[in-house]
Amino acid sequence: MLKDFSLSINDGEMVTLLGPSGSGKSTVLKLIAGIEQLDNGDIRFDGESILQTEPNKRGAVLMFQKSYLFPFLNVEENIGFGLKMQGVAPSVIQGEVKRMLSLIGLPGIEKRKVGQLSGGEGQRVALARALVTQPKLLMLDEPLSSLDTSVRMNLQAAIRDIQRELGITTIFVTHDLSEAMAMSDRMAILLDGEVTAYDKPETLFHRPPCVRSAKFVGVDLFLEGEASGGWLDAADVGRVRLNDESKVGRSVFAIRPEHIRIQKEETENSLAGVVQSCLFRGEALEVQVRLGELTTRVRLPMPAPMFAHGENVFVQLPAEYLFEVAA
Amino acid sequence: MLKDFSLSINDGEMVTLLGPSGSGKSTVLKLIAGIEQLDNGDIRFDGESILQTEPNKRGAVLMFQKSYLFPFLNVEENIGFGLKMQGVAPSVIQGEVKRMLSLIGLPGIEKRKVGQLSGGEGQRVALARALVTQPKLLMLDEPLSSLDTSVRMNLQAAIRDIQRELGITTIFVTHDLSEAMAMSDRMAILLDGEVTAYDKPETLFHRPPCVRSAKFVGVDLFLEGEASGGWLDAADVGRVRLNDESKVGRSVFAIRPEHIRIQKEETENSLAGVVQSCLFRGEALEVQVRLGELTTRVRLPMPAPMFAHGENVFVQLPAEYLFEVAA
Amino acid sequence: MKYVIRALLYLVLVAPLALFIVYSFTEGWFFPAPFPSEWTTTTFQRAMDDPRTLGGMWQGFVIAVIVSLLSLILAFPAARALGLRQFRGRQIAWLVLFLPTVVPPLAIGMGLNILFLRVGLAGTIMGVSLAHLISTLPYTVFTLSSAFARYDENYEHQALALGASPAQIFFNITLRMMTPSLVVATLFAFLVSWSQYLLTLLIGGGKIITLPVLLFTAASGGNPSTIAIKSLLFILPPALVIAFTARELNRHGNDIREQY
Amino acid sequence: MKYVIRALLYLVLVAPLALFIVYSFTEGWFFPAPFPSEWTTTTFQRAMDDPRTLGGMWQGFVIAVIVSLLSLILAFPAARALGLRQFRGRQIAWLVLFLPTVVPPLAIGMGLNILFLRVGLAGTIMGVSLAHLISTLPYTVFTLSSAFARYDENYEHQALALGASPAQIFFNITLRMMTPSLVVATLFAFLVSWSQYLLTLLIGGGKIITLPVLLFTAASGGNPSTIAIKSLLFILPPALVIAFTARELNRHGNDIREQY
Repeated sequence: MLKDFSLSINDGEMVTLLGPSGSGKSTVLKLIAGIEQLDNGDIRFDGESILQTEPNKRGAVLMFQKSYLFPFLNVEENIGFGLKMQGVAPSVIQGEVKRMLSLIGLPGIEKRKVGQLSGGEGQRVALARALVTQPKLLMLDEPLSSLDTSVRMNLQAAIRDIQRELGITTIFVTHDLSEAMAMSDRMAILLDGEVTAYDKPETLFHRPPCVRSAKFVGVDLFLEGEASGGWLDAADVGRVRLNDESKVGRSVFAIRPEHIRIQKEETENSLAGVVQSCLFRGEALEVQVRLGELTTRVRLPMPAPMFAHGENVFVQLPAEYLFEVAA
Repeated sequence: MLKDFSLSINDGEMVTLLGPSGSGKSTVLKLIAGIEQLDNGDIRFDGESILQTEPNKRGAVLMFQKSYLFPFLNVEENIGFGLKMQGVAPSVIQGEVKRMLSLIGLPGIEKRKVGQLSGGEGQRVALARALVTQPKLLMLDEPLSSLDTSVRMNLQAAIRDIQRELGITTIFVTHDLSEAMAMSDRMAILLDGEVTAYDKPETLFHRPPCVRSAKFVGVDLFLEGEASGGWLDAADVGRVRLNDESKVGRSVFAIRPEHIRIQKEETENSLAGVVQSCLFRGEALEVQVRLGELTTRVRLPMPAPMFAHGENVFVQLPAEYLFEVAA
Repeated sequence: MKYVIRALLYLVLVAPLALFIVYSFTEGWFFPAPFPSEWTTTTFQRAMDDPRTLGGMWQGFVIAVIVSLLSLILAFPAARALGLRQFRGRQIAWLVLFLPTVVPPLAIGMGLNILFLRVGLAGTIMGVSLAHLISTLPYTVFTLSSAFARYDENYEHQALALGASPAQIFFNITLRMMTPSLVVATLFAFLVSWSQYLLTLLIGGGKIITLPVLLFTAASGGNPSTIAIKSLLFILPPALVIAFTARELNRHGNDIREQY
Repeated sequence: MKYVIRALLYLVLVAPLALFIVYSFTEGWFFPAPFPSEWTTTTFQRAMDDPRTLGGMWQGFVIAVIVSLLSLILAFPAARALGLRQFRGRQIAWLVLFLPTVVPPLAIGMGLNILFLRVGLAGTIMGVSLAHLISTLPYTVFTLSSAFARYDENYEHQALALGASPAQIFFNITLRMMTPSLVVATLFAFLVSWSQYLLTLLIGGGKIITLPVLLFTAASGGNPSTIAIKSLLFILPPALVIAFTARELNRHGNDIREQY
């Protein structure tokens, strides 16, 4: 499943693995947790391989989309489970559980039954249960995917805060770009078992290094052609001015949909196109425009005029927003 | 489940039912399709009640999140199923299937097995199967929820185009605000079995009529207080200037998170607050600010400076963006 | 390792059959001798000439076919209700259904016999078939209802919305979707009926003689060759039926696997 | 309507029991008479005085307990593999497991008897118990494996990541999660063993006498009171066990419902 996977994470850092379903994100976590076995390769904590360490001694805890709280234990017993298994004294456990419950913002629910918790509360308790054992590594496998939007957004902020406060090294797995950007110090894009990009969210969002990564962060328009003297000869659509005058040779340039403009008249770097569809998206208007052989999405900030299907327009690509990507 | 539900849809219109899980959205569709029975109330097509019509004669087709293509039939047999059941001649069916396949943009896959289709293709074929019987009403129950983002966005545009082209009356059910806004002529917000708002997407997004609807379209800040002479005395946060000078008495005003500004110095309509968290969301920066007892989300367009946890700021609420909502 | 397990399994399946075959065509193979001293078909001939042997096979087959058909007809709606619907008394329904596998068939058989004597069903093929239903229904209902528990009614809802009538839905969708489980359920019903000894003896009252009844009589007699021949005749049809449906079972491997 | 069905079900369950009780304590109740002419405890007394009656119950009970324990121990790992894992030969494993319910116990019993005579297990409680396993294992494996098919291993993975050792996981998580199914499986094993007639007779060879064996002998005799008393003694323990676990079954109603 995983092909060419290599990732190093700094101490106390929060890293997101972002990828579509089936890209192998969860497999990475299961390999680290020891639930699945590595065929070849190595996993190291602080430079030392953990492959020979028994899974329950690795100090890497896992949290899933479902909370997997033990249904026959109450909240306190669930959170204290890890400590109890390690033989910690009940009085110490009690104190730790109390501390954890106030950390996750749910003080006083020690005796609550697991079935009485809402989805969001369940995930908070599961987080407390994971953190109470003071693991070296926290791994979160789409922990918010089954929650409603508002609960989800609150928990995103809460998890980020707790992670920063405890300074715990964390791997967060998600398929949601917005969630990944909000949750990470660094973000790795995982496509077909391969890390195609690994950098700060801001960098990956605005300057993805390759076409595949760019597509995944929402870039839609790629111009391929011969560059020379500050111009790109894109076979499909025509000549486009570039900011970088030194660039020479075959290359691919891209632009984010929210940096593209639509206008009625031809100007520099404007390409003739036909509107395919025009969808209202609240904060933005999303217009599909066909440019010769290509089709691109354009996001116009609201307020913006609606465009009719089949309308002839010019699509303007500001030179300062065009960036190069590896093919 | 449904409490006070009443909705009228014009001929050829596309209406979205938007609501969180468990709000009763799917129940509406099942009642119309005759899969579930109505306790009391009525369902009328063109003014005539269909409650006495047998479910298979109602001319209302349904499409689900899963394609439910019959696994023992190929693509052609699946699309032709409805016509075959009605006794249409095989040669006619063949022609209709061909026409439908080109309509959904997948010509020539007649003999393909259902298991060989991708998720998006499966939904397109399911759409063709529904449309081939020329139903009076097309009902789509979260048909895109299990698809990856890019496929999903393409299909949104495709469904909208096909619906406009055929002029078929359509009810679309979703929990996703962005999808609902893109897909509908009018949009009904369904909360706890009740329609809390029913209007054009642009109107509902910018001027939701009541607090519950406003919360669902992403509004986070509600100021409640006594209005008089163009000012609102909000108990929680202080005095705020209003555009509407005629408003008098107890009222609630709201503002969308992307219309709020954050600044360092106090100005008119600015409230002192403390930054709780600051998350990067790609096109925008999402800042949680505590204002006395209230907490609000602020969306700042990028590029924007990051704010530190605990930073003291002033939150500015431009008077022109404050709008009144029913409590 | 996998091959070893597989080989062992085949050995377990094939070895007794081979032993029965050897015993059937030999005479005087006693313990310390490593190989049978003499091969012969006379015992086999004698067994086949006995009209009770073929008659028993025929009666057992007829009964098993009747039982299979009745089981399917009765089990299908019951399994659908148990697998798909949530209703009060569902657990009681399961309990009643499973009672026959748990309460001794001996007690049931004696009770039924009294009843059937009154209504004139004792000693008839129909009576024995009805009694067999008690043992086969739990299997068929169980098999079909676990398939129905995974059955998605939305396929039927789709067909309904597309204009199919209830009858069209039943034949075009429901039966097609349930085919693999129906095959397995029929197999179970047939084999359980074919192997029934106690109920056949009690209800048949000596008038309905099937192979298991003959086999039990032979077992008391003690001639190993006779026992072996009757066992062979007894085991061959189930083995053939299993082999015949194995392809079907394998083809629908995934469905079956999900079912259990 | 629901109440009618419910009343009918109880009638079906209770009526035979009542009939057995009446027959047990009367003498000379023959067909046309609407009520028994005479109530007596002498037949009951006589049956209880017969040492074979109590001895049969005790032996049957001991065997059923041994069989239940062995069934659980053997079925648990097998059910886990069958319910949770996908492996080649899985269908063959199911087939072998289900063979005993399909291939006649008669044939199996005779084969086992020959084997057990050689190794000295014939006519012993252990021998009979091992033979009973053939009938109980399919039930216990089936019950447990359908629970395992719905079992989510991530509960164990959670415990593992939280630092629990494999043994701690087994006792604190696995067993706790499986409790309802283990109760049902034990119940099945106990009852199937308690009701076994054919294998007990074949392997016991007249030395191991359990109630079903006595009941069958009595059935040949024909005194309705004796039959009724033995039937009563035979049916009461299963009835009590079912009643005793009914509460448990009901409490875990949802788990059980999901299971089937």
